[in-house]
Amino acid sequence: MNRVLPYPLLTAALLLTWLLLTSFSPGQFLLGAVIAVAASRAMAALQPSKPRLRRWQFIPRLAGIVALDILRSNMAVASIILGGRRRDRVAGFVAIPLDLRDKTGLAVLACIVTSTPGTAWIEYAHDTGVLLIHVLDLVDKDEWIALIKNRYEASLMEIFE
Amino acid sequence: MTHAMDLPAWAAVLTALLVVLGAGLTLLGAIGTLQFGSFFERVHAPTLGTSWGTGAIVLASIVCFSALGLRPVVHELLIGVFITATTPVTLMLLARAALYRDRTEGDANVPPRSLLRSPGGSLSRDRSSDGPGESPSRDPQTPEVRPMTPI
Amino acid sequence: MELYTLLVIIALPFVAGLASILLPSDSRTPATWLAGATTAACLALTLSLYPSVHGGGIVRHRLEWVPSLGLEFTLRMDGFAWIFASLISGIGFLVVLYARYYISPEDPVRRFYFFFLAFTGSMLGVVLSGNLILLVVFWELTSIFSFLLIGYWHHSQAARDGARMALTITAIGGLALLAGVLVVGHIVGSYDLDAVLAAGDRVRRHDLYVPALLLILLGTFTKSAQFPFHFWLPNAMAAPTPISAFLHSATMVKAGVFLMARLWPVLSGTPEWFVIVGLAGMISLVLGAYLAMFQQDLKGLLAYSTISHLGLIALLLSLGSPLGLVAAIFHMLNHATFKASLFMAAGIIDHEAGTRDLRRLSGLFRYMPVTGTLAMVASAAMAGVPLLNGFLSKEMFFAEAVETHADSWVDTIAPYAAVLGSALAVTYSIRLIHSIFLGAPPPESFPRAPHEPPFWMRFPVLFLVLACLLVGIIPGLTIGPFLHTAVSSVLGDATPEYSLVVWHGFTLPLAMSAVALTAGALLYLAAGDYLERAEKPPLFGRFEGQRIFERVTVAISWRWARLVEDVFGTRRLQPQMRLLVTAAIAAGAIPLLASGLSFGTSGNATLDVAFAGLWAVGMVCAVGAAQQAKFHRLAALALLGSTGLVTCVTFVWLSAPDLAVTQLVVEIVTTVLILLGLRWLPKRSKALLDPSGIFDRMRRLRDLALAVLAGAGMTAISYAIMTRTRPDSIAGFFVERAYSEGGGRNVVNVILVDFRGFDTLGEITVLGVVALTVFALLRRFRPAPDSIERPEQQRIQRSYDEAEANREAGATAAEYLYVPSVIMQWMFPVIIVLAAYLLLRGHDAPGGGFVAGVAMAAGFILQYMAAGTAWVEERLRILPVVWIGVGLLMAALTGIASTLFGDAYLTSYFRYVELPLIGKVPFASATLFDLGVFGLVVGATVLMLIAIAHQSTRRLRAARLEEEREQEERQQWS
Amino acid sequence: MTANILPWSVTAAQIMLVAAMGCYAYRVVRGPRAQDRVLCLDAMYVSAMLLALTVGIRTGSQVYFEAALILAVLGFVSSVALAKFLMRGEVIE
Amino acid sequence: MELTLAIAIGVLTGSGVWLVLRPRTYQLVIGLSLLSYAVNLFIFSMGRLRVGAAPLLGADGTGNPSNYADPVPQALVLTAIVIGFATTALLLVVLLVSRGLTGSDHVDGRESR
Amino acid sequence: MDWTQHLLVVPILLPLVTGAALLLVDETRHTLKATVSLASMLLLLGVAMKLMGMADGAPGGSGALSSSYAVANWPAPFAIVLVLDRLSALMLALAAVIALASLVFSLARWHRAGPHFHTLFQLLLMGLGGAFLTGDLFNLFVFFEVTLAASYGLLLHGSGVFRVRSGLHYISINLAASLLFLIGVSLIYGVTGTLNMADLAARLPAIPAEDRMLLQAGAAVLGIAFLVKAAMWPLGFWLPSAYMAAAAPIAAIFVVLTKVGVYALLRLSLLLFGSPAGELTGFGGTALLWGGIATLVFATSGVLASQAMGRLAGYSVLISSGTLLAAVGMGDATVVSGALFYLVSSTISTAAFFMLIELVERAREPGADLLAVTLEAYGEEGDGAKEHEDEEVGAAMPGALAVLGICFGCIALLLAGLPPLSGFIAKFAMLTGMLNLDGLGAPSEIPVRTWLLVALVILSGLAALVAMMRTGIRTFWAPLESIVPRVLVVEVAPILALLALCLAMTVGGGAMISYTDAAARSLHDPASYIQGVLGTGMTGSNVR
Ligand code: NA
Ligand code: NA
Repeated sequence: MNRVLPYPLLTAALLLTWLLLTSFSPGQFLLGAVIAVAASRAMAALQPSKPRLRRWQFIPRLAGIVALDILRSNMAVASIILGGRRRDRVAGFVAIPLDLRDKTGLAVLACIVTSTPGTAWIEYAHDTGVLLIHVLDLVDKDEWIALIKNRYEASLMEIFE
Repeated sequence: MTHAMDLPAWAAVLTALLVVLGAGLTLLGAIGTLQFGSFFERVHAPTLGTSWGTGAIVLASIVCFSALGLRPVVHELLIGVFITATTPVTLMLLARAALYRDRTEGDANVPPRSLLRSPGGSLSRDRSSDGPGESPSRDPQTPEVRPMTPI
Repeated sequence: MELYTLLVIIALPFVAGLASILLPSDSRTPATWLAGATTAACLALTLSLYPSVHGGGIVRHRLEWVPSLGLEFTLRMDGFAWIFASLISGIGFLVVLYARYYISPEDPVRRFYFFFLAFTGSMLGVVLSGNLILLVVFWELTSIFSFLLIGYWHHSQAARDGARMALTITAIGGLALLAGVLVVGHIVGSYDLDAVLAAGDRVRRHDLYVPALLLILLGTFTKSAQFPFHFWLPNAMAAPTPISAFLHSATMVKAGVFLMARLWPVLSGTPEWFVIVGLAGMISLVLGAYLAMFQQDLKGLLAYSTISHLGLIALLLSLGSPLGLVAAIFHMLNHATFKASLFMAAGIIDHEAGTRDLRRLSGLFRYMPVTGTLAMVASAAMAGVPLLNGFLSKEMFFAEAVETHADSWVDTIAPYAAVLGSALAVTYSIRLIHSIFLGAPPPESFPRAPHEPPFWMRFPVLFLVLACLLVGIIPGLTIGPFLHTAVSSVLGDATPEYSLVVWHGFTLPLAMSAVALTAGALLYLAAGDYLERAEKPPLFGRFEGQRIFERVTVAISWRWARLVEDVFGTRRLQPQMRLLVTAAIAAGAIPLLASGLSFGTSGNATLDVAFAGLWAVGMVCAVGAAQQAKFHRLAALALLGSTGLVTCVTFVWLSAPDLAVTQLVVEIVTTVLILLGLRWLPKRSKALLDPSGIFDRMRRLRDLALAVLAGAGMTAISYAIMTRTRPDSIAGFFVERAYSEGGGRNVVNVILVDFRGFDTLGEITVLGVVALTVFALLRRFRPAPDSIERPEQQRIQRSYDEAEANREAGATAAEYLYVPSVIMQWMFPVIIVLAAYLLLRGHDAPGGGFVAGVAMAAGFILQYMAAGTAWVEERLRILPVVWIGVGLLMAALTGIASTLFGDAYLTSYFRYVELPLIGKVPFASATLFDLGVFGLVVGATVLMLIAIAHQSTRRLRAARLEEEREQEERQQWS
Repeated sequence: MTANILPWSVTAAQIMLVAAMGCYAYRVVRGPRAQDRVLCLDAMYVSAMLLALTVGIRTGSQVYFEAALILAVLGFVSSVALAKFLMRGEVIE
Repeated sequence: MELTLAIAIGVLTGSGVWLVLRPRTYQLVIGLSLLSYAVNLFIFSMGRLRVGAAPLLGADGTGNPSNYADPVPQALVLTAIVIGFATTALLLVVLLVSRGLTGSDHVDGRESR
Repeated sequence: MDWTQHLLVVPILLPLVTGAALLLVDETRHTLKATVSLASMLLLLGVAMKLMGMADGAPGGSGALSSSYAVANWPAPFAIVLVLDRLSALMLALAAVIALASLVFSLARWHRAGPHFHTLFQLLLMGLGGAFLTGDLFNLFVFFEVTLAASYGLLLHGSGVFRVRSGLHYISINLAASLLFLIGVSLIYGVTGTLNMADLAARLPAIPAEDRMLLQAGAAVLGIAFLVKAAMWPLGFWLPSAYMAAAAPIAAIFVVLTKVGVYALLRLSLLLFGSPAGELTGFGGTALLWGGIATLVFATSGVLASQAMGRLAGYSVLISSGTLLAAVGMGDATVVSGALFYLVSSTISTAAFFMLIELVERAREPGADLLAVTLEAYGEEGDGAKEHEDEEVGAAMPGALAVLGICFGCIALLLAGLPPLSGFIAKFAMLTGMLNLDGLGAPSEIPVRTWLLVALVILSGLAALVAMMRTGIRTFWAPLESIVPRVLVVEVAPILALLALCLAMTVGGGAMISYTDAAARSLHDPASYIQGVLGTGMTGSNVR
């Protein structure tokens, strides 16, 4: 199984992509399956670190949280831009020591941080596990550390580790 | 725009709202890039467009075509997914490059390398040092214009 | 039988010449036999035709060559041609006999006889041509083979120079002759000699007569070494003496006067002919004789004498009187006889005494009395002494010179010039005899001990001298009938009464002869010693033709040519680009300005604000790119990308989704490509920052003006088209049949893979070829010294790693890419699926093989960027060249399949296939074609990108080797 | 009113998106940092993608979906290359 | 719309022409790329401009040609894009090799004067 | 469908398939690659000859078109059609002959000088075949590009500073020219709505007056693109350097490339602006004539000013171009017939020249050129040298050098247009045509420009002779210590074969001229071409 379907979840996702792109018909299912298997085997050739998805049922919850957070941040940043330089706003860097080590988890965290307006992923040292982010409107750095660690890192560690 | 007639009113209104919302957010982000004084601030601005700016317009498209075709059309979601997945790559690399450049030039406003090497280090404030008045010589193409101070 | 005789006469020398090349290299005797037999055969064949030409008959042989152009291989022998053919082959035979003893065994004999025989054949061709173009062909051949003969001893600078000069002059003449003949052909409407000879009146009355005359005379004068083209002839004396004897007596130079006589009925008799030919002849006559007196080289003396005698013949021809022509032809024969014998005698002297220098030769008579006697007789003939043939023709010459032919000053001075020239001829003839044979032997001995040559070497001289005597004494019995045949063949009914006898009574010509003889002898008595010592002729000493010729040729063919090349040409790219742009603007503008451009009214007149804004952005980016490209390469690249993006949106906007996607993927790959190259470009240097002077600013202004003009032109034209109504176009056909007959809903894609699949086949070939070229070029790439070093960023980032003890090299780089590379790798399968989607949907939706291929390639590139070349290539073996080959074959062979069914190449098949479970599936053979496209594009794009990317690793390898070597050296020295 | 709301709003959205592109273009032209240029180029790709989607809505046609999809999936490749060039001085090592 | 595009074509052409007359190889590459855009748009414009009329046939596959944008210029532009891409790549590599061999990025391989 | 019909596509497909298949053969298997390549080339030559026979045997006399072939089986004005007539068959055969010679020559060493030589070479031929056969304007562009792309690769084959530098110029200029090509073609499409040449010609007379200047502008811009390829002054300065830089067999096949530009000009100017074109008749002819004259003047100077043999050969190509352009510009069937003969003859001889140059220069030291030419041209040799040289009388010439010398001499005659080789017939045919536009014997006024052209054609030959003589004497006669060149049979044989062909063209001049006469006459009869493409053949019958 492992040699034929090295990444079953990936294959499924790709097949879903294919079906979304074309149509949900038996023919497309067959064709999409063939292509998805081929693509995952190509991926296997590259041998990236295999993610261990332990509890994928947490994913929708995280997604919902993130979507809402992003929406809130959107408004916040929009108001900053609309407000111009009237309000005294301080931007700054925050260093966050992370416990998450899974590469894929980190990548997802990067997506979350980046997609959230107002925070930017700047630098991550994988030997020490320290993440440097830039915050547009920095009031309290500990609040940010707590936000990242409790709200996202914890969920991600549940999913990936 | 012949098809606009075919659209149910609720869908038309919803689509219109979403489209304007997405475009507005994107425009705001773009204005942000003009407004913000430093690169690290400017990094934040386009994410308005890549997050809900994209999201709203993708939703608008889904609503519009689903209503037109009378069956759910959701493949636009893929666009949202891929935008979310790919945007960070560029931003991470750019931020890293900017950080590296500032550090080599001895800019005190960016945290030093040592910060990450020792967990729980201090952080510094960004005082918008690189405003638009700066010379364009900070492109890596002209390193000889500004002498390097290797660490 | 008689017909083929002419052909054999011409062909035999060429065939024999080629045969002589095939002989073994040491075959002097066989080659001589071959050449001798050939010339003898030619002579015999010619003689055998005498009965046919005797009574004014003409032998013709006509072969078709290029009939539509009036070029026929027509051979034509009349009396005149007959006598010349006899002369050529007869003297040719004697020269072969002579050369047998003259040419040394060390010389390349085969080459000698090949050139000689070919030259003989060409010369026979000149006299036997019945078509003027054919005559020109043989004429040029004589130039070429005489060039080779003169340059026979090519290790000698003199031979090379002489040959070069002879060919240059005679080739100029030959080409002029060609032009002249073309004009004559235009006038007459035929190049056939008979037709031309019959059209004399028409030619002379024609507006183009003078140009034709000038051109033809340019040809004959150069060939016959007439003033002012005489100077090549003395330089041609670097040829072996048998060659000189042949070229300068009976052949080469005679071709010129032969042709003047041949065309005499057509061209002569006009004032132009009289003045030009007469003047040139007269000057050549006197000047040649004058210069001959002062020569210290025996062959030089004979050469100038030849010029003089040719001048005499030309003067005779110029007169336009039939008797003049008779005299001219007669003197041609006489001159050939005595001059050939004199050249051969000169060769014997040179051969036996080892020198030809008149100052070093003296008293030779006692060593070689027989040769001496013969030379004396021949000289006497040359001087025009009675009882020798030269006397007879000279008498005729005097007789004609005193006649009045045209009332002009040339006519008036002709007799005086004639006497003067003859007197000088007497002087140099006496000098020749006296200086060589008489007096005491020189104090220092000759280079070789002189003695009589072998009998057979002397025989040709003897034979010719006897001929001089016989003709001189009994002309009527010897040459008379033949001369008459020749003359009457030229003149026809106009042949005059003339008598060939030694004694005409006391006449004015006799008196002139006497005066010339006496004056010449007295002149020698008075100035003989001076002549012996003179370094250069006085008066005309500085008039050195050779020097002038060299100067002129260097000026025209070298300095002027270089000047023209420099002024009107360039080897720099910028001016070429500027010219190209200017030409294009002019080409587009001239028709528009000439007729006035009008705009139409069709099209969407409303202003779309968003679209206008989009292009405001696009134009800012384009101008920005233009402005930044010099100093901010990366900025320019980003701006170029932005412009491309705007273009891409435009395609979306204006109903061209296929273009949009294609533009987009190409845009992406191009950006990566240029970025890959950016690393190897030099740092910008301060020195280039500012355009320095006013000229630079002017130049920039001019370029700006060109740019604005080009832009304005494109705007005007495109606007004019866009506002016009669409013409009835071929597009409708495609839209109507794309689905019903092509099996695809995406009309553009159906056009690409079916309707115009041939274009696509070519287009992907271009891509494949370019990829292969890039690959080949980069295999030999070596970076400039200043880009071998690692980029600055990498050096600094490495220094971080080196600063910390427990960090290995490259850790910082790895850290930077730690998270981004994860996402980049996860995108790989996604891109594969996307590529598959684009490929398979292409026939019905935007996409297709090309886009899919580039997308796939982008996926590969992403992996290279994420993890580096080595890492990827450890895991993926891509083999791009195989992809290219297979893709191309697939695309090509899909099309070939249809030919097996009898249909045209690339005919596509399309049907729905009913599959269980799946249902109706469209199947078009064009999809297979598109698959080929896909394969090729993946291969080509990856090959190009990877080839450039590989340079970095090669550079690293090279740098490492360099470091190691340096270290070794350091160790060695320490 | 509802019949017109969609055309008008889509037109307005397009104008806004184009204005956004204009802002980004300003940064691509002026910098000041090379990073700014690349950042804004990347943002322009997204805006262009959104523009493609609005064209699709405006014309009621799905045929522009592929263009938007490719922009979304591959648009980042060139910006990544530019960013990596800035970071490492070389795109592929 | 027509005027906008016409002016855009002109500006792209002008920028491109300006660059191809410059002495640096890099300017040449960028210039030729800009010219390619200009020419592609020009070819495209020869089919006249249509909004919302992409030449993709409906489900039944029949079409009235007047309802669709002219597909022929689009096909031509596609070919031109591909060929332009190939030749740009080639020119780029040649200029790299030239730079490597001559040490200069001048179009003549050496600085003028 | 008659199988011979398929032969029309073979000159394109055969090289394509061979080239693609050779990519799958390992680079180290030189012999296999060479064998396949050579076999394919022989086959191609055979097909080209057969096509020439088919074209010449066309029914219905001079004007009729041999055959056309609708690729992908779509009817003529809509899809791409291949058209065979005497001209295209002649060009194909010429290309095949030169290609075969070059290929054989390259087998001595060049085909191993870089990767994928045979593929590039085959694909170049594919491009040439397509360019000569296609009847579609845009398809012509595509095949031009195939040809050019392959030529870029081949020009750079073997790399090196000079090659790369002149390659950069060559590529840049041709890229710019390709853009002009596109502008021209699309503009023509925008006005007329068609790309098929015959259809275009048929539609031209009906173009409304207010659109005519746009069409003219398009045609003129297109013409500029062709003129760049044909290297007309002042658009052809890239040529001498590029051809000089290319490896010998490459330069030889490149000689055909300039003729593609001439071919396109000839084909299109006579088809589109021939007699039935109404207001547009004769468009551009004057420009071609004067451009050709300017090219001739410049190239003549260039030939004289050249020191290196390669550059001399390059300028000879320019002379040939200038002559042909001017002849095309005269627009007369007799002149064009002569020009076609000249085209073949000059192409063969220059190609042979390029190959010979390598063999000759192999034996010479670098720098000898410069020294010798300055010395001899300025007559500055010392007398001492003269004396010394005189003693070396009669040294035997080594056999190889003699063969090379003979070849050189023949080429000099060909370039100069001197008898007995075909160069003379070619020039004579052109000149006699120019002077007798209405046929030999028909009285006609000869304008000054014709005289000028006649003079230039003759003088350019003289210049070639002078330059060749200077070079030849320096190379073969001057007693510089020359090493006996090491020459292989595969290198000399193609040169000799090409020269033999020239000799054959002299002897068989009549047959050849009657072929070119017929070709020229049919070029001047566009109506039959149009009818042949649009009206008859397999195109009409096979519409699905
Ligand atoms: Na963010
Ligand atoms: Na003496």
